[in-house]
Amino acid sequence: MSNVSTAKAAQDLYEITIWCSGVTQDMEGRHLSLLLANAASKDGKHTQAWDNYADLPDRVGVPLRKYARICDEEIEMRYLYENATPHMSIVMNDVILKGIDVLRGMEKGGVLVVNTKRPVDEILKLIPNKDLLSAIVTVDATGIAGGSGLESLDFMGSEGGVEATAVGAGLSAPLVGAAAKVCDKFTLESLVAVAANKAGVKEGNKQAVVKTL
Amino acid sequence: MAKETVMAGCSAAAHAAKAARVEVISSYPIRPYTGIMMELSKLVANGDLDAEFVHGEGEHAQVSIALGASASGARAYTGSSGVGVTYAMEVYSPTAGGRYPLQMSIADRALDPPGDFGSEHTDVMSARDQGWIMGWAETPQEVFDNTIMFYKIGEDSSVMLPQFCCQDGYFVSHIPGKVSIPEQSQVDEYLPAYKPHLPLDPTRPSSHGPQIYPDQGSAIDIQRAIAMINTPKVIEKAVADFNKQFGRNYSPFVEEYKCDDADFVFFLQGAHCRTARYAVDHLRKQGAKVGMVKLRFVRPFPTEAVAESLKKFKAVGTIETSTSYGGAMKGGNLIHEVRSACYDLPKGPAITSFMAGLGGEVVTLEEFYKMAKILAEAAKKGAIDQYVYWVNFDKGI
Amino acid sequence: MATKVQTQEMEIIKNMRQIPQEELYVPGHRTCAGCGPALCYKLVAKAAGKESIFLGPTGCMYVANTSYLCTPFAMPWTHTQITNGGAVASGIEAAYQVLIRKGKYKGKLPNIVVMAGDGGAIDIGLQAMSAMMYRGHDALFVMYDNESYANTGIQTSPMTPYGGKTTFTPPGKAVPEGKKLFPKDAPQLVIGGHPAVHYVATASVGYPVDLINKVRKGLNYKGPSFVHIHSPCPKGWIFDAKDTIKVAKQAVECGMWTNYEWENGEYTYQHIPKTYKPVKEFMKGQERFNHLTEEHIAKMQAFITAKIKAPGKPIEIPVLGPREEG
Amino acid sequence: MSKKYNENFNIPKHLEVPMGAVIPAPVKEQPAMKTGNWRTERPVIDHEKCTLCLNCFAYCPDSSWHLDEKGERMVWNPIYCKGCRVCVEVCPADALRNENEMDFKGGMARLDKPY
Repeated sequence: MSNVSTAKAAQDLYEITIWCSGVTQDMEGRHLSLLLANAASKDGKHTQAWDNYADLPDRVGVPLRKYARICDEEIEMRYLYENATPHMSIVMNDVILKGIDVLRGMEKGGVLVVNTKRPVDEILKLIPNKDLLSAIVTVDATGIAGGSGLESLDFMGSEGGVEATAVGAGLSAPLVGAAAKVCDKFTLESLVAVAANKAGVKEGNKQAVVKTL
Repeated sequence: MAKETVMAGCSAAAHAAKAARVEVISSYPIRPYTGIMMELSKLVANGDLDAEFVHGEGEHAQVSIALGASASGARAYTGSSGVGVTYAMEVYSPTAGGRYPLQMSIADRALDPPGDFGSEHTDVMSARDQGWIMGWAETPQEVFDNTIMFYKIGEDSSVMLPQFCCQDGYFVSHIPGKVSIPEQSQVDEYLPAYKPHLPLDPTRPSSHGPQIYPDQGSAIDIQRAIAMINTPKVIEKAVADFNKQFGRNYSPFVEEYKCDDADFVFFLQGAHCRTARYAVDHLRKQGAKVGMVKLRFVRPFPTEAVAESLKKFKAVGTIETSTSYGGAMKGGNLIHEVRSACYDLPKGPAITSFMAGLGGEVVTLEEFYKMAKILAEAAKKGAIDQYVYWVNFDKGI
Repeated sequence: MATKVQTQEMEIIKNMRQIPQEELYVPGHRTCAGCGPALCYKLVAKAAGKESIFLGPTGCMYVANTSYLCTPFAMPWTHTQITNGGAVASGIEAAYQVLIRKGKYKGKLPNIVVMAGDGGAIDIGLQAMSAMMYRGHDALFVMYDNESYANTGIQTSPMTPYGGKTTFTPPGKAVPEGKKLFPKDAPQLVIGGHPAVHYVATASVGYPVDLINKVRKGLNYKGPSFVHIHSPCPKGWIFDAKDTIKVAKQAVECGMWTNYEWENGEYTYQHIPKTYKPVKEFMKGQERFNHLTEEHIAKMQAFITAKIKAPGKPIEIPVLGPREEG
Repeated sequence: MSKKYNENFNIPKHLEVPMGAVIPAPVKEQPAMKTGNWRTERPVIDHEKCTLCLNCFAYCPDSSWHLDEKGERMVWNPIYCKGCRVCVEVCPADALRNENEMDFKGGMARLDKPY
C-alpha cells in the first residue's frame, strides 16, 4: 500500500468516494462531488471536493475517482490524494463493481449508492465484502438524466480549471438525490438548491431504492 | 613511455578522451570549449580514434545524443560552455536519473548578458544539484588526468553517474601547459571498457524511464542520493589507483598547500589555484601564516574532508568564481557549502567569501594580498565583518 | 578489422493475413478505449519487429503506456524528453554503428523507431527531428498525429485543424472559431530540406496493411525516414470510442487526410476517393467542431479543396491568415 | 569528523524502484495493468458468421483479438479488452455484437485499485 492511498486524516470526517468511467463521466463525477460538498457547506459544514490527481490524465473508460469530505470543523489535512476510509461510495457506472473493490478502506457501517437499472440483489452479488455496508441505494440515474453522456464533456475541471457548464445538470443530480436517502450530512433541500437540475435531484430521491443490510 | 607535450586544456581534454577510447562524441560549437571538439574531430578524421562523431544541433541535443549512446552501451563524450551548458539543462536530470555515466567536458564561460567569453563557474554550477559528479582542474595536465579518472569513477557499478569534467575557459582551456600523455596500454589497464547496467539491446529487452507510482518519487530520488553517497569511496580508490598507475600525486578531495601552520587559508577550485600558490609563497616570505586549500570535487561535496582540513585554521576565505544572487551569503555558492560543512565543528574557523574571477577577470596577486589582509584580521578577531566581499568594489579590497 | 554494419530487410505484406500475429506492443496499457495512437503503436511495432529499439518522447504514448512502473513494450524502449526524440535516436544509432563495427554487438543494426506525437515531432521536437534527418542516421521517425497535445488535457498543437476546439483554443464571443490557424504540413517540412532523406510517407490507422508496409519501407532505407500517421483521438476530438476507424476513414474520404508516399522525389498516392465528400462529413461526427458556423466550414473546405489538388506539395493558401483578416 | 548522514536506508519493498527506473520488458502481456475492468460492453462473437477476415485483430488498439493456434477461430482476451467496441464496428460479417458486461458473470480481473 502506498502513502498516496493510506495517509489518513486524523479528524472525524465523513468521506465520500465517487467512482465513474473516464472521460464520458468525468465532469458529472466531479459535479457529484461538488454538489455534495456545496450542499453540506450550505448546511453549515466544512467541506472539500476534488479529483484524483494520480489518475491523470483521464482516459476514455478508465475507472476514475472523485472525492468529497464533510466535517463539523475546519478540515486540517486538505492536501491528501485520496480518501483512505470512505464512509460512502457512489458508483456512477454499475459495471465498475465487477472489476474493482469500491469499498476498499471502508469500515463497517458504510453505505453504497449505485446508478443501475438492475435489482439491488443482483448488485449485491458483485460485492464480496458487502458485510461492510449498513445500506445500499440503487437508482436509475441514467434513465432520469437522459442523454448519451457525451454531451457533457469538459476537460477544464480535471486539469485545475473552471468549467463553463452548470454544476449538476446531468447524471449527478439524481445520484445526489438518492444519496440523501442514507446520509444526514447534507439535506435534500440544500442539494436541490445547489444543483442545476432540481427536478433531477428530487426524482432521484423519489425513485431511489434503499436496502438496509 | 609517456609522451611529454605542451598543449592547452582543450587539446588535453581531447587527447584524454581519445585515450579513454570514447565511442560516441557529440559536438556543438561555443567558445571556449570548442577546441576540444576541433581536436577530436581531427583525431576521428585521421582515423586515430574509432568513434562516431555526431554534430549536434545544440547543447540540448548534444547531451541527448550522448545519453542515447550511453544507454546503448557506448562510452559517450560531449562538452560545452556558458549558455550552452544552461541550454542543455532539461537533459541533465534524465541523464543522472537514468544512470548514464557519460562525460561532459566543460570549459567555463560567463552567462549572458552581455556577451563575455571569459571564465566564470556559474554556468555549470547552476547544474550542480542534478546528480552529476563535478570537479575542476587547475592545469591542462589535470584536465587530461581528470577526464580519465572521472570516467573510472562515474562508470563504477555502485556509482553510474554522469560527470561534468570542468576547466576554466581561456585560463586552462587556451593557455598551453605541460601535459604528459601516458601509454595507451596503461590507460586501458586503468580504465576498462564501459559496462552498461541494462542497455537498450534487442537481445535482452528492457524499458528505460517509465512513469512511476506517485509515491515512488522519493524512492527514486534517494537512489541518486545513495549513488552520490557511495561516490567518495570510489573517488578515493580511483585517485589512489591513478596516482599509482601514472605516478601522480593527486589528493582525492582537497589539496592543502602550505597549510601545516597556517592561521588562514584561501579556499577555491580551478585555474586561480595556480596564482594562489604564488600568492601564498610571497605572503609567507613576508611572515603571513597563510595557505591554500584546493577543492577538487564540488559534487559530491567532500563534507568531511573539507571540515577536517578547515578546522585547523582560524579564518577561511572562499574565492567564489560563481554567483548565487540573493543567496544566504548574497555572494557565491562555495561559502554556503563550506559553512554548512564546518557548522558542527566545535571550534570552526571564521568564514567569509570573495567575489573574484567573475566574467573572466584575472585574480591578481595584489588581489590575493588584499584578501589575505581581510583574512588575517578575521583570524586575529576570530570573527568576520562581512559574509562577502566584492573584490575591487568593496570595503578594504 | 572493423565489422561491416548489416541492416535488416523487412518484408512487404499483401494482406491482413500477413500481419504478424505476435504482439510487441502487448495488451495492458492505460491508453483510452478506442485510442488511435495506441493502435498506431501496435501496428508500427508489428511492422518493425523484435530486433528494434523504440523511443517514446513525452506525450500520451509515454504517459498512458507506462503508468505506473510497467510498460507494454516487449522490445527495448526508452523514454525521451518531448524535445529530444530525434537526438536520442541519433545517439542510439551512432552507438550501434560503432559497437557493431568494433564487434561489441553481434547482430544486425536494430530498427530504431522514434514514436513521437505531433508536438514531439514538429513542434517542440522539430529541431531534434530535423537534425536527425539532416545527419542521415539510419532510423525511422514516426509521428503519430492525434492533432493536439492530448496527454495534458487536449491543447492546441500545430496539427490541430482550423476550427478545432481545444482547451487552449476554446471558442468564445471574441474567437468564435476556436482555433484560427491552419496546420503545418509535416511531411513537407521533412521533404523540403533534408537531402539524406529518401522516404517520407503518410499513413492512417484506418489502413493497417498500408501502414505496416510504409513503416517497413521506411526502415528498409539505409538512412532516415519519416512516416506521418493519422491517429484519431476519441477523447480529444470528442467522438464515441467505437468510431475511431470510421473517423480515420472519413478523413480520407473528405480529403482531410491523404495517404501518400514520397520516394526519392516521386509522389505516389493511395486510397484516393473517386469523388471527395465535403469536409463537413468529417467534422460533424466530432464535437470539437460543433461550434463552427457555415462560414467557418466554408473556409476549411476552401483550404482542403486547394490541398487535395496535389497532396503533400506546397499550396497557395486560399484563405486569409489571422493577421490578414480585417 | 565522523559522518553525520546515513548510508543504509530502509526502503519499503513496494516503493523500491530498480536502478535508473530501468525494468525488464514484458512478454506477451503486461499483467500489472489489467484493463478488462474498464469495460461496460463486451464484444460477443458468432463463430458461424465469422469469416476470419482479421479486421478485429488488426484494428484492436488493445491487441485483444487473435487467431487461435489452428487458425480456425478468433479468440478474445477478456482480461485486457477495454470494451471500446471498435471491433464490432469494423466487422464486415456482422459476426460481432455488443452486450452489456453486467449480463455476464466474471470475465475480468477484480482489482483493488484502478491501476
